This record gives sequence, C-alpha cells and structure tokens, in this order.
Amino acid sequence: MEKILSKEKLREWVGKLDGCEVHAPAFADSVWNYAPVQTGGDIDLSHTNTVGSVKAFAFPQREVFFRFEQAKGGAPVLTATVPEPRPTVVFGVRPCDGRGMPRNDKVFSAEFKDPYYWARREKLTLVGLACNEPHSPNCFCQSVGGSPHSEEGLDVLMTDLGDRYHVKAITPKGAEAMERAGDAFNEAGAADQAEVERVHAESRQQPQRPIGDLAAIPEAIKQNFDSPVWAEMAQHCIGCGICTFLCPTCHCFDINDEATGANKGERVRTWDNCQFPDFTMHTSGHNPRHDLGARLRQRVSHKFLYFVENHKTQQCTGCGRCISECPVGIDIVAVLERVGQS
Amino acid sequence: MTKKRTGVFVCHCGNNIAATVDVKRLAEEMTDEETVVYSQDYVYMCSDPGQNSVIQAIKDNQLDSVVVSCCSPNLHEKTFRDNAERAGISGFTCEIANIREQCAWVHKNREEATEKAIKISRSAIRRVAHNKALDPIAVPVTRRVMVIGGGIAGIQAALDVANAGLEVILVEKLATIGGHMLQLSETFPTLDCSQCILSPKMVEVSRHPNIKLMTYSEVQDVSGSVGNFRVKVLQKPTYVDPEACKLCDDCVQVCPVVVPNEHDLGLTARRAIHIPFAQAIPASYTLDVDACLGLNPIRCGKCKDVCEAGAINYDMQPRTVFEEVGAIIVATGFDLYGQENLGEYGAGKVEDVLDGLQFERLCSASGATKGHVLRPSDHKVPKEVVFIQCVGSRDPAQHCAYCSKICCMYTAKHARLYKHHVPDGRAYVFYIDIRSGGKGYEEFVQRTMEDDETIYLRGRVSKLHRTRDGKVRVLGTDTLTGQNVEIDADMVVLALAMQPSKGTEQAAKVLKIGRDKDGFLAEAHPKLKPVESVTAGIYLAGAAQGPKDIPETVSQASAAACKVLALLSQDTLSHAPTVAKVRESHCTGCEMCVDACPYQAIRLLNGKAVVNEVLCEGCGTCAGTCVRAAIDVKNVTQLQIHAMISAIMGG
Amino acid sequence: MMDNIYLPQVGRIAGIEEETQGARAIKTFKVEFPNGDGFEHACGQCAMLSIFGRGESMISIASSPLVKDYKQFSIMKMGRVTTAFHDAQVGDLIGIRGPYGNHFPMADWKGKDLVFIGGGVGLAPIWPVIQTAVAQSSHYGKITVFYGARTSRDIMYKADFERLRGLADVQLSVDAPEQGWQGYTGFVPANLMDKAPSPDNAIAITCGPPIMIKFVIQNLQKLGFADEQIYTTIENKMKCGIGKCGRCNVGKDYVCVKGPVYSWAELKTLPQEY
Amino acid sequence: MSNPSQTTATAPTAPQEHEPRIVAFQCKWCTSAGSDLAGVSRIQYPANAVPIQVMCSGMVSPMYVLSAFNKGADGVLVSGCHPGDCHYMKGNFFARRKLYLVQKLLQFIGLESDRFRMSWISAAEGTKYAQVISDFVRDMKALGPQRKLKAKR
Amino acid sequence: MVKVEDIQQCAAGLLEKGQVKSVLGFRRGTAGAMAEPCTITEAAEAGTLVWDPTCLNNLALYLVKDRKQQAASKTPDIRPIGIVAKGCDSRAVAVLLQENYFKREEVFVIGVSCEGTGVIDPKKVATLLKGRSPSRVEFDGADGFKLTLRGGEMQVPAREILADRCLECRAASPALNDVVFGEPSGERGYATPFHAAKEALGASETERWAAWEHHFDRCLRCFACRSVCPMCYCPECVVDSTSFVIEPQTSAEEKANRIKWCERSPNTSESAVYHLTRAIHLAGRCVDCGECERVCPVNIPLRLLNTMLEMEAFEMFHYQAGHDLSQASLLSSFRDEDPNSFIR
Ligand SMILES: Cc1cc2nc3c(=O)[nH]c(=O)nc-3n(C[C@H](O)[C@H](O)[C@H](O)COP(=O)(O)OP(=O)(O)OC[C@H]3O[C@@H](n4cnc5c(N)ncnc54)[C@H](O)[C@@H]3O)c2cc1C
Ligand SMILES: Cc1cc2nc3c(=O)[nH]c(=O)nc-3n(C[C@H](O)[C@H](O)[C@H](O)COP(=O)(O)OP(=O)(O)OC[C@H]3O[C@@H](n4cnc5c(N)ncnc54)[C@H](O)[C@@H]3O)c2cc1C
Ligand code: SF4
Ligand code: SF4
Ligand code: SF4
Ligand code: SF4
Ligand code: SF4
Ligand code: SF4
Repeated sequence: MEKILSKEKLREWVGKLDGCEVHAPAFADSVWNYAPVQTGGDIDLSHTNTVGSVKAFAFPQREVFFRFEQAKGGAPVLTATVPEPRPTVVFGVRPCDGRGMPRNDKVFSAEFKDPYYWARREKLTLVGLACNEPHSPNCFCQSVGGSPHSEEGLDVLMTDLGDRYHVKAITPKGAEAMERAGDAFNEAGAADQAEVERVHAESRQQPQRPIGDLAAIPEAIKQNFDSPVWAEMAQHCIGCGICTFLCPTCHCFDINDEATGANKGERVRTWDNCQFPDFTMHTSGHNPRHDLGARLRQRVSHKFLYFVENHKTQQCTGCGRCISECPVGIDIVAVLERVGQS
Repeated sequence: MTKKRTGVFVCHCGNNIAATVDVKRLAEEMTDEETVVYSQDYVYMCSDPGQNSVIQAIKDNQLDSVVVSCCSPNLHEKTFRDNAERAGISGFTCEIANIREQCAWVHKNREEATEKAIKISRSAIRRVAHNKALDPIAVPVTRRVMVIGGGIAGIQAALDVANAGLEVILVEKLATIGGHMLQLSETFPTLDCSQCILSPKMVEVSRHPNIKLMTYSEVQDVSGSVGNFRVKVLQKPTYVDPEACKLCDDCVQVCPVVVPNEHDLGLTARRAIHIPFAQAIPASYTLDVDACLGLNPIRCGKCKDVCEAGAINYDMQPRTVFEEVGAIIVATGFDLYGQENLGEYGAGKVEDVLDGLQFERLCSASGATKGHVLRPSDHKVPKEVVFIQCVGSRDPAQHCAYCSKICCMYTAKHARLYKHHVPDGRAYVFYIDIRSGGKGYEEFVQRTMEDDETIYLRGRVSKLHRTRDGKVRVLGTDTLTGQNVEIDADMVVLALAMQPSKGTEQAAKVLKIGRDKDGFLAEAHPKLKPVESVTAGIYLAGAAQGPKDIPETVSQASAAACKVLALLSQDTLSHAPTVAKVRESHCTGCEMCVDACPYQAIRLLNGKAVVNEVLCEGCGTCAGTCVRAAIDVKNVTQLQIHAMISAIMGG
Repeated sequence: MMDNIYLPQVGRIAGIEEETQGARAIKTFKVEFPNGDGFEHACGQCAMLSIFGRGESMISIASSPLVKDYKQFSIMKMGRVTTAFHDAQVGDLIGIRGPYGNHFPMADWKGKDLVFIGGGVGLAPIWPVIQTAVAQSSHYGKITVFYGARTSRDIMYKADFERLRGLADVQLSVDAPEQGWQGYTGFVPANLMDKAPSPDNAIAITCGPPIMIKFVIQNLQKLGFADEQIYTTIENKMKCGIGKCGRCNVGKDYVCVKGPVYSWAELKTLPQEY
Repeated sequence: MSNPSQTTATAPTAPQEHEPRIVAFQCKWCTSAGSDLAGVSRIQYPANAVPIQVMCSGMVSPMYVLSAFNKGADGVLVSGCHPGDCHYMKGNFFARRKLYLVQKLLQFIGLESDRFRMSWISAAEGTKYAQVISDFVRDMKALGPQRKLKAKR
Repeated sequence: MVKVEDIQQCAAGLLEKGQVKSVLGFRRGTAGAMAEPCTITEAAEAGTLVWDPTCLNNLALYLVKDRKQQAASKTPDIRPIGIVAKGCDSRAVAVLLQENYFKREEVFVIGVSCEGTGVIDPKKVATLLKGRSPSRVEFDGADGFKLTLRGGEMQVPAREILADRCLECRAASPALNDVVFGEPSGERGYATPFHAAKEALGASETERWAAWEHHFDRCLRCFACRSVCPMCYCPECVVDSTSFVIEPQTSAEEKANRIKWCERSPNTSESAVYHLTRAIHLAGRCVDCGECERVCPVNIPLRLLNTMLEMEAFEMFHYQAGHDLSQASLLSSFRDEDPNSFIR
C-alpha cells in the first residue's frame, strides 16, 4: 500500500491512533529524542536522528523480570512481570534504526525466546522516515548494506516530498496503522511514484562515510585478533559505553536483584555493555577482556565478525551514533579502515 | 561462617520499658531477622539471673553475637560485653539497642514506641551482623621518660618521675637547667629567694641516679608512638669536659672576647668561655663557639693553654643520641613578648625602659648590680619608677589577645622589691584592672598598695620618650579621674606578656603536637585533659602550655608526671581496637584523611594511608572525609551504617 | 504466555556437605524440587542457582544424570551469591533454572578408555561424567581419575573417592609434601606425566585452574593425545545463561549455549578470551 | 503552622496525617548523651525519629544522608557537639563544612530545604534534643512525605 | 595569539631531547568538527597537533590513565609526560598534584592561555542548528566563530556558542605550567563568575526540582561523566557497579558485602544518589573543565551541580580548587569562622 499524506494531515493520522501510545522525535535539552505524543498533538519530523535508538521500545533500559518475596526460612513467592503494553507506534524512525530491529529480534529469539522483549516487540509499529540527506557527517548506512530509504525492520516508510509525505506500508501492522486514518491519505499517483524514486535516488548519491570492502572485513578482524592496533585505537577511550548504549543493535544486559523492602525485591534487567570494566570480570578478578583494547575489539568484532558468523549479516546499521557521540572521537569506521590495512 | 548467629535480649527494666514498649512483640519480631537465632525478654536483663541467662543462651545456642535491647549503652554496655566475654565470645560482638532513654521514657503511645523500639533493635542487629570480634590492642611500653625543657616545670616533672623509680632523660637546650626561674630575684607571694628554692632541686636533678641530664641539647626528631617513642637528640659540644673542670675560672680570666650576658639579659657582659651562672647545673664552663675567636691554637687558644685540669678540648664534636622512651613531657617554657614589638614604648630603644626579667636581674643579689637597684644608663638610684602592666597582652588589635595572667602579680612584686630597695622612691603602676586570683595573691597586691605605698593608676600609657634631662617621660590617662597623666620617671618597667618560647615552637614542630591560636601548646581537651597533648603519650607542663606562675607550673608538672606514671605503670598499653582501617586496594594516597585526623594517627607509606592504631581514637573523621570509602572505623563501618539505615527504613 | 526463561523453579536444599575449608571454602549442595517439577540434564551442563535478594550464579551440575531425585552442586565461596549459599541451611528454598549449555559427548566415547584430570573445584564439572562412566562401566574401557589439590584437606568428595577406588584407577596428589600422605606429591600435570596413561583409544577430560589446564594439555599432547581426544570446560562470566546478555562469548560462541564443554580441537580455533 | 487554632480545627476532617520518618545521626558523646538526658528527665517528644549513634559527627559521610533519603526518610538530622566541645576536638568542624555543602546541594536540586538539618546538642541539653526532634517532626508533617529522592520501588 | 607552531615546536623539542616520553595534545579527528585527543611519542608527529576552539577535552584525564597503566605494569615507565593544558586543565593537574596522584616532575605542562576566546560548547551549536553538526568550527576574528555546514557558512557571535565555563572563566591562563603560550591576560568577562549557577538558583524550589527530576530521570548511567573526569580517578567508585577492585587478597566477604548505595537501575532516585554523591566528592576538587557536562549524551547540565558547590566553597570558605598545591583540600580542612548559622 502506497499513499500520499499532505503534511497538515499528519496530525489527523496521529489523532486516529487512539488506544495506541504514540512516540515521535522531539528536540529538547539540545538533542532529539523520542517523546510521547499527546493524542492529537503535533509531531515534528524535521529531526536528524534521535540520540537514543528505537531499540528501547522493545528493550527498555530497565525491566523487571519478576518480584519475589521470601520470609526467613519460608518459600519464595515469585510474580512474573511480563509486560502487557498497549500497541505503540513510533514515528520518525530512521531507516538505520529500523534495520536494527530485525537484528535484535534474532538475538532475543535464537534457542530461547525472550518473553519480555517479544511482549513489547509484538505491539510495536515502526513508522520510518527516509533520509533525504544524511543527518550527520558520520552516516554510513550504505556502507553496511543499508540505504537511506531501507524498509528493513520498518512497518511503514514515509518519504518527505516537500509539501507531502509518501507513505508506504511495509508490513500488515503498518497497513493497519495507516488504515486507521484511511481518509487522511490520498492515493499515490505515478508522478508521486516518480518523485519518490527521484528523491530516493538522490539520497543515495549523498556523501557518506565509506567502508572499503565490507566482505573482507571479517577476515581482517580475525587476522588482527592479537594485533596491537586495538589498544592503540582505544588509547583515548574512556570506557563510558555511550557507543553501545546509544547503538540500535547493542543488546547486552545485566541482571540484578534489587531489594524493595525487608525480604522482598525484584529481579531486574538493565542495559550493560562491553566497554565497562566489570562486564566480563570474574569474581576472582580475572578478566578475559581486561583492557580497553580488548573491549574495543569486542565491540567491533561483535558487529562485524561474530554476528556475521552467527547471523550472516553485520550488527551495525551505519547510524553513526557511536562516532558522533563518542566524547573522544573514537570512530568505528576509522577503526575498520585501520584494521583492514594492517 | 559469615552469617552471624545473633541472640536478642529484650529487657523490661521492670516496668520502665515494658510500660511503653511491647517487649514480647519486640522479642518475637526480632526472630524474623535473618541472623537472629535466639530471642528472649526478661524483667531485669542486668540482674544476676538476667546476666546469667545471657551467658547460658550464648553457650546453648552457639551465639556469636548479641544485641541487648535495654537502657543506654553508657550504663550497661560494659556489663553485657563482659558477659559475652564470660560466655567465650568477644565483647565487641555485643551491641546495645537503647530502648529506654531514647524510646520508652520519652514516648507515651505504646504502638509508636514499640515500632520505634523495633527499628532501634533491628538496626542494632544489622549492625552486629558485621561486627568483628576484636581484641584490645596491646602495646608493650618502654618504661623511660623524656622531659624536654629544664625550667622549673621540667625539673619538677623529672624529679617526680625519677622518684617513682623510672628513668628520666632531661633535655635542656641551654648549658644549664633552671629556666627563667633562675633569673628571678624574689618570688611572689612570699618573696622568698628564687634561687634558694630552685638550686636544691637543680642539684637533686644532677645527683639523681634515675635522671640522665642532657644540657646544651636539642630534640631533632621523634618517631614511634605512645609507649614507644624514639627520639633523636643532638648534643652540642661545650668544649669543656665537666668531669675534669675544677670551676677555677682561670679560662675566663684570659679570654679576650666580651659579649653580652644573656642570663642577665644583656645587663652585664661575659667572655666567650663562660659559666652561665655560678650555680649552673651541670657545674661546668661552656665555650660559646659563635663568640670564640676560633677553635684553633693559632687563632687564640688562650683558655686551653691556661686550663691546668686539661678540661678544654677543641675537638669535641656534636653528638647525636637516640633515646627510646615511653612518654614525653614537654616543658619548654616561655619568652617575653619582645620589646622590639612595642613601637609606642620606644621599641626597646629608649634607655632605662626595662622589661620585667631585666628588673628581676637588677634586684637579684647575683645580678648586674649585685642587688642594688641602679638604673642602667647612669647607675644612679632611680627615685621615680613607672611600672606598666598589660604590655603586649589583652590587645587583640595590635599584640596578643590573651591575658598573660601573672603580670599583675609580678608587677606588684616589682613595686614592692623596688620600695624595699629604695624606700624613699616613688612607684607608679599603670593597670587596666588587677587580676590577683590565687592564695594570698589579693592580699599581696593590697600590701603593695597600702604598706608599700605604690600608686596605682588605672589607665593605659599611650607613649613614652626620653627627655633632655635624662628622664623617661610617660604619657597616660587615668581613666578613673579622666585626667591625663604625665610622669617624668627615672626608670620604666614594662610588664611584658609571656609568649611561647622559640623552643616551644620548635618542639611542637618536631613532636608534631598542635599549638593553639596564640602559639602555646594545645591541650587535648581544655577542661578534661589539660596536661595531655593531642598526641597520646606526650604531656605538657609549665608556661609552654599557657602563661602561669611557679605554683601553677609545679602543679602541672607534677600532674603530668602523675599521668606519665599512670601510663607507664602497665607493662603493656591497652588501646580500644575500634580504630580506623584502610582498604589498601581503594586508597589512592590523597592524604585527605591525613589532614583531617585530629590525632595525626595517619600517615602515608608507599602511597597508601596507614593508621597508627595506638594513636587512633576511632572518631571516624577520616572515614567521613575519604571520598573513596577507603578507610573505615572497625565495627562502625559504612557497611554497618548503611545496614542500619536500611533497617530503620524498613528495608 | 510463552515459557518464561528467566523465571526460576523453586529448589530445596536437601543436604549440605562441607568439602573444603578456608578463604575459598567449597560446599556441596543437594537440591531437590519440592514442587515436583525439575529437569533432566546431561553431563557437563549447568544451572543458574539463585538466592533471592542476592542474585544468580551459574554452577555446574555435579551429579550424574542417572541420579533423578536431586541435583548436586559444589560451590566455592567467592562473592555475593556464593557466600549466600555458604550461609544457607538445609531446608532453605532457592531458585534454579536450567539446564544450560552443551554436554560431554559421552555417547561418542563408548568403548574408549577415559582419563579424567581435575584440580581444585574443577572436579565439579567432570564429576557427573566420572559418576556416569563408572555406573555404566561396561560401556567404557579403563577409567582413570587424576585429581590434585593443594593439601589433603582441600580434596573434594573425599568419601566418594574412597568408594570410587574399586571402580576406577584413582590417582590423588597434593602440591606439597605432607605427613602421612599416601598418594603423589607434586602438581597434577607432573603426576599425569608420571603415570603416563596411554592415548590409544582414549579420551582425556580435564578441568581445573587455567594454569593447570594449560600444562595438562601440553603433557597430554606429549603423551600422544590428539586434540580431538582432549576435552575441557571453560567458564566465563554469565548473567543470563541463554546467549543474550552478551558477556560470556569467546569469539562468536556464547559459552553458555555453545559451551562450556569443548574439545581441544574446537577450543584451539577460538580466540583466547577466557 | 503559624495558626495553631486553625490546625486543630481542621484536624478531625483532615485525611490520615502523615507520620514522618526521620533518621537522626547523633554523635556518641554529646547528642546521644543529650538524648539520654531527655530520657532520664522524661521529656516527651514524638517517636518519629530513630537515632543512629555515630562516634562523631565528623564521621557522617554525605552518603549516609543521601542513602537515608533514597530509602525513604522524610527528614535527616545530623547532630553533634557544639563547636569547641567535640570529644575529638575538631570532628564537628569537618562535619559542619561538609554537611553545609550537602545541604546547599539538596536545596539546589529542589529538595525542600528543611528536610536535612544539623544541630549542635550537648550532653546537658536534653530539653534541646526533645525540642529539635519535636520541631523537625512538626515541620515534616507539614511538608508531607518525601517523594523526590525516595526510590520508587 | 597562540601560534600552533609554538606548541608543535615545544612538543617536538621535548620529545627530541627525551625530556618526556609522550605529549598529550589535540589533533584533527575523523569523527567530526571537534578536535580529538592524541598522544604523540615521536617528534615527527608534532606537526599533527592542533590548537583551536574545538580542543575541548581535559587531557589531564590521560595523565591519570597513564598512571593507572604504569601501576598495573610490570615494567612501569615513569618518565614525565608532556600535556597541552588550558587554564582549567592545568588546574586539574594542580589538584592531582595536591592529592599526590603523581609528582610534579612527572608532568611537563605546556600551558596554553585561552586568551579571551575559550572553547565552544557543541550543545549550544546543536541547539543553534537543531541537531545538525557543522563540519568545521573556526575563530572568526575577535569575537565570533565561523561554522562550516553542508549548505554553506555561518557567522556566530562568540558568546552564543562559547562553553558556559569559558564565559565565566576567571583564570584562562594556566597558572601551573612549565611553559606557557599566549597572553596571560584575557579574562573575558562575558559572564560574571558562577552566573549559570546563580541563575539556576533564581528558580523556585518546585521549578528546580522539576528540572532536576527531568535530568536525573534521563540519565542513562553510562558514567561517561565520571569516566571523563580527571578527579574521578578512584579505583572503585563508591556508587556503582562497573568498576570493582579485586585483588588476590580481597575476601569473599568483602565482595559479598559491597555496599549498594544505589541500584544499577537508571531510576530518578538512583541517578540522584549518583549525581549528588559525585558533586559532593568533587567539592573543592572540581576544576570546572566542564567535561562531564560535555560528554553527557543526554545533555544533563552537570556542571551546575559542581559550580554551585564551587561557588559556595569560594564565597563561604574562600577556597578555590587547584590554586594552592600545599593547601589541605576543601573537605579535609576547616576554619573556625565557617558558617554555623545553618545549624540549629
Ligand atoms: C618577670 C617575671 C617575674 C616572675 N615572677 C614570678 C614570681 O615571683 N612568682 C612566680 O610564681 N612566678 C613568677 N614568674 C613566672 C615564672 O617565671 C614561670 O612560671 C616559670 O618560670 C615557668 O617555668 P617553665 O619551666 O614552664 O618555663 P621556663 O622557665 O621558661 O623554662 C623552660 C626551659 O626549657 C628550655 N627549653 C626551651 N625550649 C627548649 C627546647 N626546644 N629543647 C630543650 N629545652 C628547651 C629553656 O631553655 C628553659 O630552660 C615570673 C615571670 C616573669 C616573666
Ligand atoms: C559454566 C560455569 C560453571 C561454573 N561452575 C561452578 C561450579 O560448579 N562451582 C562453583 O563454585 N563455581 C562455578 N562457576 C563459577 C561461578 O559462577 C562464580 O564463582 C559465581 O557466579 C560467583 O558469583 P558470586 O555472586 O558469588 O560473585 P559476585 O562477584 O559477587 O557476583 C557477580 C556476578 O558475576 C557473575 N560472575 C562472577 N564470576 C563469575 C564466573 N567466574 N563465572 C560466571 N559468572 C561469574 C555472576 O553472574 C554473579 O552473579 C561456574 C561458572 C560458569 C560460567
Ligand atoms: S569508544 Fe567512545 S563512547 Fe565508546 S566507550 Fe570509548 S569513549 Fe565511550
Ligand atoms: S555500531 Fe555504531 S554506527 Fe553501527 S549501528 Fe551501532 S551505533 Fe550505529
Ligand atoms: S582519604 Fe582515603 S584515599 Fe585519601 S589517603 Fe586517606 S584513605 Fe587513602
Ligand atoms: S578514626 Fe579518627 S583518630 Fe582514627 S585515624 Fe581516623 S580520624 Fe584519626
Ligand atoms: S554522562 Fe550523562 S547519561 Fe551518562 S551517566 Fe553521566 S549524566 Fe548520566
Ligand atoms: S564519584 Fe566519588 S567515588 Fe566515584 S569516582 Fe568520583 S570521586 Fe570517586
């Protein structure tokens, strides 16, 4: 289904999504981030990319697995807290973030299906917005097999045509969301079709950060496992993990028990990341990835080698966040280039 | 085992607690606590049967920790800790939950009071869950004492300690002991001769088998701590062997160098080789190497030539001696606030303006004028003498803020001594007010005014200067009459404030003991520990701690001696083990704790803080200061406080 | 609702055995399933044990799959959860989920000699294999068990070893000379060299401290064992146990899913990240 | 608060009054002794404050204050010896400086400024102890529950 | 004007003469307009050093990192390190020296005076451009900057995008230095000291809490603010779980009993404990380099917390961090006349 939505009708569409939670990018505190949209509220799709990625809608930073209560010597009473969220529609998802979701889906399925992730994921509709121009000098979606109008992972793809959006349903979920506001949309004509293609084609021509030979990278990483390059590239890394927290495909987490009172508490999952020193540290103090070089290697290898080995695709969609937001300029593209050379 | 087996004992205290706190419920609810394996209540926990039941319960239930919910720990903490010890577990694993003074007695609502008692008890249980079984710290002691400063304070302290049978090392920086008291003529309030009462004591010191006298010596470094100090003393050479010296004075006769005599405060002169004072102890001459023409027969060598006893040895070298002692008494005394600081009174440059000590020397039979009061400029008998009190003291704006305490008395004494020497002379005293608290002191001042007809003028002297006719013109106001006063005096005596001596300042530095804002040595507590310094094992005596007269000095010296004797009466010192402990892995050596510790108990060793357990009083200021939580007081750790907060907040 | 993989079953501590004492004491726990649920496991698999309020830890199942009434775990006191286990008492109810990880391919070893080489708490993961092999001794050839501890007091499963003696060739060692010690004195790899088991038609299974494993493998190779004949298990920090939390990977493998059992032939191909 | 008659008038109809929870860190030598004296003198005050005895106010780490609020305290009191009276001579001076900053910080982020208090109470001031606690409880009642820093669990 | 050639020559000279083992400085990065930190060890690399208003980082952090590395190394290399330091950075070195973190002779401070310019605040640029990033930022004469964008160039008055700390800076020239480039003058006086903190204090209590609740709530607890702070060099931070210190002698009990002052969950309450703790721990130690605020991915105005305390320290206790090496730290000292009136 491909339709045209004039810009002033966007509000009408959102208004029709009652019963859903709607989120869209908003500019606050000097950054774009997803924020809830009040029913009938305005949404501003002039955003670059949000600083936090869309993954948080299925994989929130904190999630309670279950509550427990156990008196001294007594039996534990466990109450699982698998969420039952309302359907959620997220607007303005950039294609790179969209491509992140299927990668996360793989992780949270595999041998074991993660009930918490899927409870949210199944209720999630992602309305994407094609990038007519790169929103940051660090975009490289095309270098990792994506494109500024990639449909992968999205339920709907919108393309800004100046005064109107071209809106394409990609999944039944997406079609359903569009059908809610059937009247608001017009049929897309041949001219619209041509215009979309032109805009898309143009967007593909915009300069992006290049990655030489994507196919050669896994082998290059493998060859360089013991190379000093990693430590060198990580020399100024501060180990903050911003790169991974913001990444649309980083999914590592920690599980902890938090007390909520005497003899009771919650088992909680929180985001964790491979850049933190204790991430892999055993209780004995032994740490298989004991320095920042090893941790940078893990981050890059996970995305460009291990994930490829396990899932036949990169675990990076080229959003460029980890480059732009790194406080000290560590640049995954530059790292790949460097590793490719040595 | 890490998890404790705690017993809880709830006391009814008759009806004192039970009336407001539901003690049964309290005892019962405590069994919900993870670590509690036993809980009971009893009508009087501190009674014999009560105590025995605690002991029995500890044994029967293999308890390793105890919480007693009862009255204030100030009352029975010791009782129950002793019980714990008797039952074979460490007393330090017993904690008191105060549910009487801090709960039952101050609340009426039974429900609320019970709730609070539960929280208090629960927090004690959580705390005790992490208490360590500690042993008191035992420190072997060296039963020797060092006294620094050989004034009357040091002499008295040394004799007291030595008479009790302990070995004493008395270190004096000058060539003789005696201090300032040796310079005094007669002493208030009885006007007995200062040297007459002091000399026997000095002799006693020199003969005492337990006293090792080190004159012309200075303490250079101290390490160790209470019970075991190691002191480095530098003994300067006198170039005269006291054993050989016959006190014949031949050397003095030939010495060509003449310098002012400090013992007489410059009122007389002496030679480079000299005896500070006829009755000096040790009885021997000293060669003042700074004044001497050169320790070389080619330069001079006259004294060495003339000494038949062969007592003079130019090759004598400074000696460094290390002494091990268990305690130190600091009695380094005072100096007078320098005249040079007093611009308004001519900064010491006006002739015939003397300070109190100089006047003492004028009056002294052994002094410059052989006991005749003659003014220095022309050796005439002064007929009009003005005494000015509070010079340099009680003047926060320009000089010292404090009251020098003894000046009223010694000025009265000076006026009387003057009148006794020059009965027809006229004595004026300028004063702000008279402070003469002390046995017989007020009477002494009264007598000065009445019997000896001294004219007391209330007011300040604003200025003085020398007149053409060789008088000292004193300009002041009499605040009682409101009139300006102008006196042309033959001599003026300034009652200068006492201030800590240079040696006191230096000793404080070496010993690392604090000084108060005026520079006097700081006592550990202004009321309750007036003779202790802040550093355990170091005590204070005499004018080094604050202005005082001889009786007070002697009392404090004896008090310090008594403290030392009490300390060293044990073979080992026992110190509370609840001291700070550093987590080396977390300490970065930033020294913030070192700066904050009130007891200088922490120092840095290889970049890590190290606590001297003997000095540490366990206040925890360090723990409150360290941002890295790298230091904690044993059994009051941050982990424990955190657990207590949780307990109180229901976590 | 789909199966909640994070929700543990309730287990009851049915027995506690003190194995060794000291700073890193080891205790063995028998865990039953009071609610009648439970799970089957294979040799080498692990389970996530939890004490509610303290957290979860991955622990090898130390009992043979042939034992159905309970599962056994030997836990060394290391940190938050393991200390809580050491504080626990018989009758306490705990959390348990699993089984996780792969297992020793015992079916492939039929008819072969088995040489076990363990050190310290490293005996736990291979203990079920030993137990199973001994119970089904007709399936296998000669069974030899090398085990070393620092001192005789540090030897795990002392009573069981006595029972084992008749059924297998038991070679115990302690690191340093000790009064009255009957067995070998010296490190396990040396003892192995000393007794030199034959590699012919044999499988070697080793587990213990990393440094021991390193030398054991070197020595096994010297004795002629091929990489495919050597098995070991590895441990990496784990939180989820199901290949999601992202920390236990060695190269592309999440040890909790693909491991912890590896043949040396496989392990060699993985990067050194354990 | 300023008009007591009004408070009593509205009291019966008012919903269940909030019972504040206060943690009082008090030094062993002065304030704790002072609170013992209040006990001995049977001076009554509300039961809302639970004492935690510390050796010296100087040992009170800012973490304690924050943690108490995090765990739900409505008010936190730190009390020690008057300046110059510290059993350890100067511990309370360090406390004063440090906790002044803690107070400013809490005020800065918008915690009601009254929720963190410090007092100097000597061993002789049983009455003052009772007064300080009574005032604190009264003020915290007026403020209602502390929700800002309390963990939402 | 600071000539970058001077810095380059100085660095080259130090390396050539072997006076230092490395020089910490700035170079152009690949990641955007901002300069990135670099460590050069060869004189030949000195040419890559840059100095401009995008040299944001406080490089003293890397002195700390090096020190940690050397402490862990079997063959520690304690030769001195050269560091390019702005006024604030040199104050950081001073505090580290005050806290004995290393010795004076272990660092060679190549001071650069900000000379009335300072560095930009990328957040302000982001606000200006609504999230877009410039590809270049340069000085544009006396009082402005030139931004190069995809669509062209843009002139911006300095005060609009200068970092707050630079606007309020009281000591733009590094007082602690071994050599200094640029004029020591240049107090710019764009804003009065502590302007931002004072302004924030102007809001009502309710407004202040509303703001901070929003901030604490957003915090991801990535701890970048702490990781980037040269003063947060603690082996293990008291508040969190990502940096355990475990030594062979660390007992199981110690590990089991680690205090959880706050949970790992990024809740408002837990993040508040973290940030308030950090603020208090930096009282008298924070040198106002603004790094914590800069690196925060969600732009929490952390600097306010620190400068507010800095203001109190200055006004109430006459204390300034990094001013006097021999002085005891703010919280390990006191004066009799410290405020007492807030105590009941
Ligand atoms: C003018 C005047 C008149 C007085 N009249 C009276 C009176 O009539 N009646 C009365 O009761 N009191 C009188 N006093 C007070 C009396 O002098 C003092 O109370 C008394 O001398 C204090 O004794 P002390 O031992 O503490 O100090 P000091 O007499 O000062 O003795 C200190 C000793 O320590 C030595 N010393 C200093 N530093 C060091 C060091 N670092 N190492 C080794 N040795 C060191 C000094 O050389 C000196 O020998 C008078 C004081 C003054 C000034
Ligand atoms: C496959 C496998 C099998 C194991 N089998 C056993 C066994 O049979 N007996 C035994 O005593 N120990 C075993 N361990 C190690 C055991 O898991 C850790 O000692 C334990 O998790 C420490 O937890 P703690 O809470 O006491 O320590 P803490 O450090 O307080 O806990 C922190 C968290 O870190 C994780 N963690 C820390 N160290 C390790 C580690 N070495 N391995 C995995 N996770 C870790 C845990 O998730 C733990 O919850 C095994 C580990 C793995 C991976
Ligand atoms: S690469 Fe950058 S963002 Fe990632 S941990 Fe290192 S410093 Fe932080
Ligand atoms: S690795 Fe970096 S560029 Fe790739 S998806 Fe993650 S954040 Fe984006
Ligand atoms: S304050 Fe803490 S880190 Fe600093 S020296 Fe003391 S114990 Fe060590
Ligand atoms: S507890 Fe007090 S006395 Fe002991 S080291 Fe710490 S600050 Fe010093
Ligand atoms: S950098 Fe920002 S998001 Fe990260 S922990 Fe600090 S305040 Fe929170
Ligand atoms: S917040 Fe405090 S404890 Fe944590 S790293 Fe910073 S200074 Fe250290």
